[in-house]
Amino acid sequence: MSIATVFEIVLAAVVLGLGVWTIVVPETFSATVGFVAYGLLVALVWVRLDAVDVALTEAAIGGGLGGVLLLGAAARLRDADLMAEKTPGTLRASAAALSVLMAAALAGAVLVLPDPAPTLAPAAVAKAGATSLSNPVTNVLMAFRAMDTMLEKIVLLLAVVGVWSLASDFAWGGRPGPRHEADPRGVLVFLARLLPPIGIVVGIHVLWAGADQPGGAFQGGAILASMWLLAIMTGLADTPSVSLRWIRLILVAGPGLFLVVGLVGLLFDDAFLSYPPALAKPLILGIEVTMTLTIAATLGLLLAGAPERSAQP
Amino acid sequence: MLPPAPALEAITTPSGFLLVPSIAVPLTGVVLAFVLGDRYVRLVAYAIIPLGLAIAVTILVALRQSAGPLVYLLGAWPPPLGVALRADGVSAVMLAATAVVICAVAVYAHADFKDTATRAPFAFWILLLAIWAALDTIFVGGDLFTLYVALELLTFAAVPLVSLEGHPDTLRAAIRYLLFALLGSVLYLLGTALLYGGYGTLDIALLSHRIQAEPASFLAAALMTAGLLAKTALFPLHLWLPPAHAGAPAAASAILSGLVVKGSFFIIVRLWFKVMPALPGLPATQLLAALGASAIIFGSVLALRQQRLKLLVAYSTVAQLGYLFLMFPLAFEASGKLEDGNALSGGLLQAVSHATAKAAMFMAAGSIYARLGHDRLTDLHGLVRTMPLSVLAFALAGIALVGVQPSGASLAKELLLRAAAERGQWWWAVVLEAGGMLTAAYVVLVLAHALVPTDGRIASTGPALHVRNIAALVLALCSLSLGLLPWDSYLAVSHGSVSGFFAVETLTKTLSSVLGGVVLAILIAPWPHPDAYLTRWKMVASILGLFQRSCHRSVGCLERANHVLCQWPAASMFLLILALLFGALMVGAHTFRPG
Amino acid sequence: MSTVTVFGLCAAAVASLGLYGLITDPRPLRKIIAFNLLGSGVFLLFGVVGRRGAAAGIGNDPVPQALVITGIVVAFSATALAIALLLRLFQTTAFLEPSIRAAPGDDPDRAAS
Amino acid sequence: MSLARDMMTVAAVSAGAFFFLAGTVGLLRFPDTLTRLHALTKADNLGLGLVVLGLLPQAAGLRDGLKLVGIWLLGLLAGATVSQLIARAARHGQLNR
Repeated sequence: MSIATVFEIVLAAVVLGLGVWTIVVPETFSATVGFVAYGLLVALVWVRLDAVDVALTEAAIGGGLGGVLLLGAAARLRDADLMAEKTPGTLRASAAALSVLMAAALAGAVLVLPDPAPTLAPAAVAKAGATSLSNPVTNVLMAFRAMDTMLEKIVLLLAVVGVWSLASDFAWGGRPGPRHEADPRGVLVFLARLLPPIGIVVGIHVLWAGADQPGGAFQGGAILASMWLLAIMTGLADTPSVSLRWIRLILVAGPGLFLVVGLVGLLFDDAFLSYPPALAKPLILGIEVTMTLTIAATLGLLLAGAPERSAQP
Repeated sequence: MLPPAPALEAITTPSGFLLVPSIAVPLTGVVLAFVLGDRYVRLVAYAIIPLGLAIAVTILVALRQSAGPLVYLLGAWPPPLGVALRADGVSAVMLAATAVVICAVAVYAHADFKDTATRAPFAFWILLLAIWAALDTIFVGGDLFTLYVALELLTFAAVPLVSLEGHPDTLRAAIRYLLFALLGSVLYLLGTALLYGGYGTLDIALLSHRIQAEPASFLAAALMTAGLLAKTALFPLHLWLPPAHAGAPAAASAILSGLVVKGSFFIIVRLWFKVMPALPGLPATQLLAALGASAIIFGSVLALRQQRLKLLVAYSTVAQLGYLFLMFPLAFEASGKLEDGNALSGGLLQAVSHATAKAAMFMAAGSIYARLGHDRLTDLHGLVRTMPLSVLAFALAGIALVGVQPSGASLAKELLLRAAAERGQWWWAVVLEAGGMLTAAYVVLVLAHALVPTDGRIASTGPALHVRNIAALVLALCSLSLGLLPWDSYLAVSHGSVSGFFAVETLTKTLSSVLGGVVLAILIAPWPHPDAYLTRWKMVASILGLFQRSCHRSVGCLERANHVLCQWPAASMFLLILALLFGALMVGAHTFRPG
Repeated sequence: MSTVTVFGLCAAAVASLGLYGLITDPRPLRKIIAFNLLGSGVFLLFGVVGRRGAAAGIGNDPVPQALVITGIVVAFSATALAIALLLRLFQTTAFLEPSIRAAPGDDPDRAAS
Repeated sequence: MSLARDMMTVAAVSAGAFFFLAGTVGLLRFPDTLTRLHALTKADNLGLGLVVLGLLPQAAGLRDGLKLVGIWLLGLLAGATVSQLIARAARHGQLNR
């Protein structure tokens, strides 16, 4: 057994252990902390699986922003836990038995998958010339399966609509989430002044690198969103009220541009969502830049929550 | 060696481009409505909806003139790397039905969701358009992962509609709906991962050529089916449906009950008939239909026991969804495959006629609620004098659901009965007839309450809106006349054998199911009921009372069982059990195949 | 044991852990966390499938990678929507039943120790 | 030359790993929030610094090296901020024990 395999087994065991802890620990707050740690380690697993793009996404969105979301909810819901009754032991035992059965079936099915495995990697590499981007994952996301990516942007937009629809009637059109205040001379405010310039540069770099190396709109957008959130949480910035035209424009810019480019392709080129080879790279990068902005704003607003305060302070 | 895919599937057909706007136009509406915001959302919706209807009609026409299905390769990338859109007759019918129901709902919702700067209209119109886009993607999507994203789009659009009123009860219903739907879609996604691992593609046409009877594909089929059943709320996975559909505003309920549950149902049909017709085997189809039969019994009986009209209609949806699954064993050919034929056409017709009729029912119920400020069944006496049009719309929709000629349901029933006779599976014919009787029972129950004369007039709190009633009426009439349409260019329907209208035989059949329904309604429903009118025949009343008591006892058992099934742990465990059961049955059918 | 086997087993186990939590835990927030765990297991399975399909100089088939990235974003949106619903429910019911209070000692630091 | 580089890497990364281990043990074993923080920040900053130091000779070029140093600095910044916040919360008695 090589050192790499031993490392992988240890990593898998720790990941599993954290997963178990997340499920069984009685306090919800601890479970969220466990989940964040789990998310960071899973990002390592993705690196071991040679999927660095996914590792970045998992770390930024799965573990990072998802963790912030869960932690915030756990803090606000702290007393709600007390209302729940415990599931009876027999039910838990049978659920455990079923889950184990399911795990066995899944593991069995994965282990007997055919060899050599079918793959689209050669096809994706062969067609990469059409877009002149050399990151195959970006190619799949932006060209070959652009439809899924566009629909998923609409999913994000609908999540925003869904979250906003939970506002109480008097707060409609107001600012999402509570107003945060922090000691202006405190260390958090210091961080919030120091970090965003760096974070924004890193976010843009990750977006830009996405054309040829791991990275892209999601990962860059998540970093930008976290910078914005830092400013919001320290009170340096406030969430914009949801009735503002510009914030709505930013939120739909990504899917909107995608749709427009798609329709232009339908009218003047081969097909919906096709790019003329000469313009493919600038077009895709243009969509990606817009999408990064949209993703950053969407993720930030999803974390901020439903409108709670009227627009005037 | 894998057999090559047929050449026809891999190129864009001449009118294939029509499939793009069927998705892109509602999506454009979503984006525009979001940007323009509060004051213009309804305007945007009213601009988009006729356009969408026109596209659906154009697709119907184009498909009639085209030799095979319409195919469109997105970005001109052929599968497996790219994603294709495909529309056959079945898709076209569903597209058109969706467009019609959305139009009617939009007219109905005109007054409820006015252009004012409040959140409800903003959310409602955007979500309506989003549901439309998601459904159209499901109907024409040719790739299992695109279908997954579309399913999630559908869920994300449907859940906020449930909680639009913002009461704690509706919020609870929405959370439960969201979590159960997410569980379902994760299982579906798990299935797609296994399929990709096995065959290197998620394209439906390519998969259908490559798929083999292997452990991974069995498990994938079982997981995906179970997950989709959870989203369709087939018994015993219906825990989320009644509170969600009864709690939403009426216009939203019409969409949720009429259309949204059909999305996941349609993917099951695609999966079983298109992707893996040879995989399920007869036992699995029988299990599916058995669940459907239980849904009919539980849903109908519980509908009869409800005190509120909207809950009654919601439980009726549980029952009618069961109806949709009776076609699976009937479509199982001697070749060991599920094949297009009378059974599939019957099932889809059922889906379409339920979509229209149920939407109309919810609209009528919503009008009643809006006018009276409540929907307690026992306080609806004399309603027919106050709101004749709403009661008429409800009655027509009910008649269409029961399957009175020439409704779509009657044609569907006819086709299914014929398939049952061909296959020699008489027991499903019995279920079909009993189902009609049970449907008749709760329709009669509501109508009886509405028609009972009272001394006092019903106090109405809300305004009377004729537009609403007309929308509901049109939809109900639509459902009632579906049997007259020329289906044969889209579905496999052989017209000649459909018996003529108003023949003595069909009349007696209809009459007998309605009479049976009346008896069931008297026996099962908890109303303080026409006993009063029977005092002249004391003997009859006492015998009736005897039957009634024994009926109530068994119904009580049913209700308790339902209560247990509607607990979260029980329902989610049933989901897993069903997945494992489907897997085992499929494996068993292939292991012990004769010869 | 190869990378694929180790992480394939890990993915199956994580997914079923998520299933167990989602079924048995009565607290909605814990259900949401369990759902995230379940989703993460499914994504890992995709990753394993992609890793098996390493070819043409790419260590992991790009198509499953792209699917997972889309899936992660969808799962995040689902979490956000579910939590917003939950917070709103908590607000409305807390308003109705002011008697619900935090118990002493229910505290993050104690929880972490 | 490359042997010397590898040896430096092994030595520095091992030392870094040791500090991480010590910090983690401290986190688990120390009695209260402040001592735990003490164990964590000291060990983590030093541990991360040593790991980065060990990786520097392996970096492909100046840009990669600068990125590594950047990671260390960002780690320091985040660690320092968070421990400040936790310590302040502990002093104000928002955390018990």
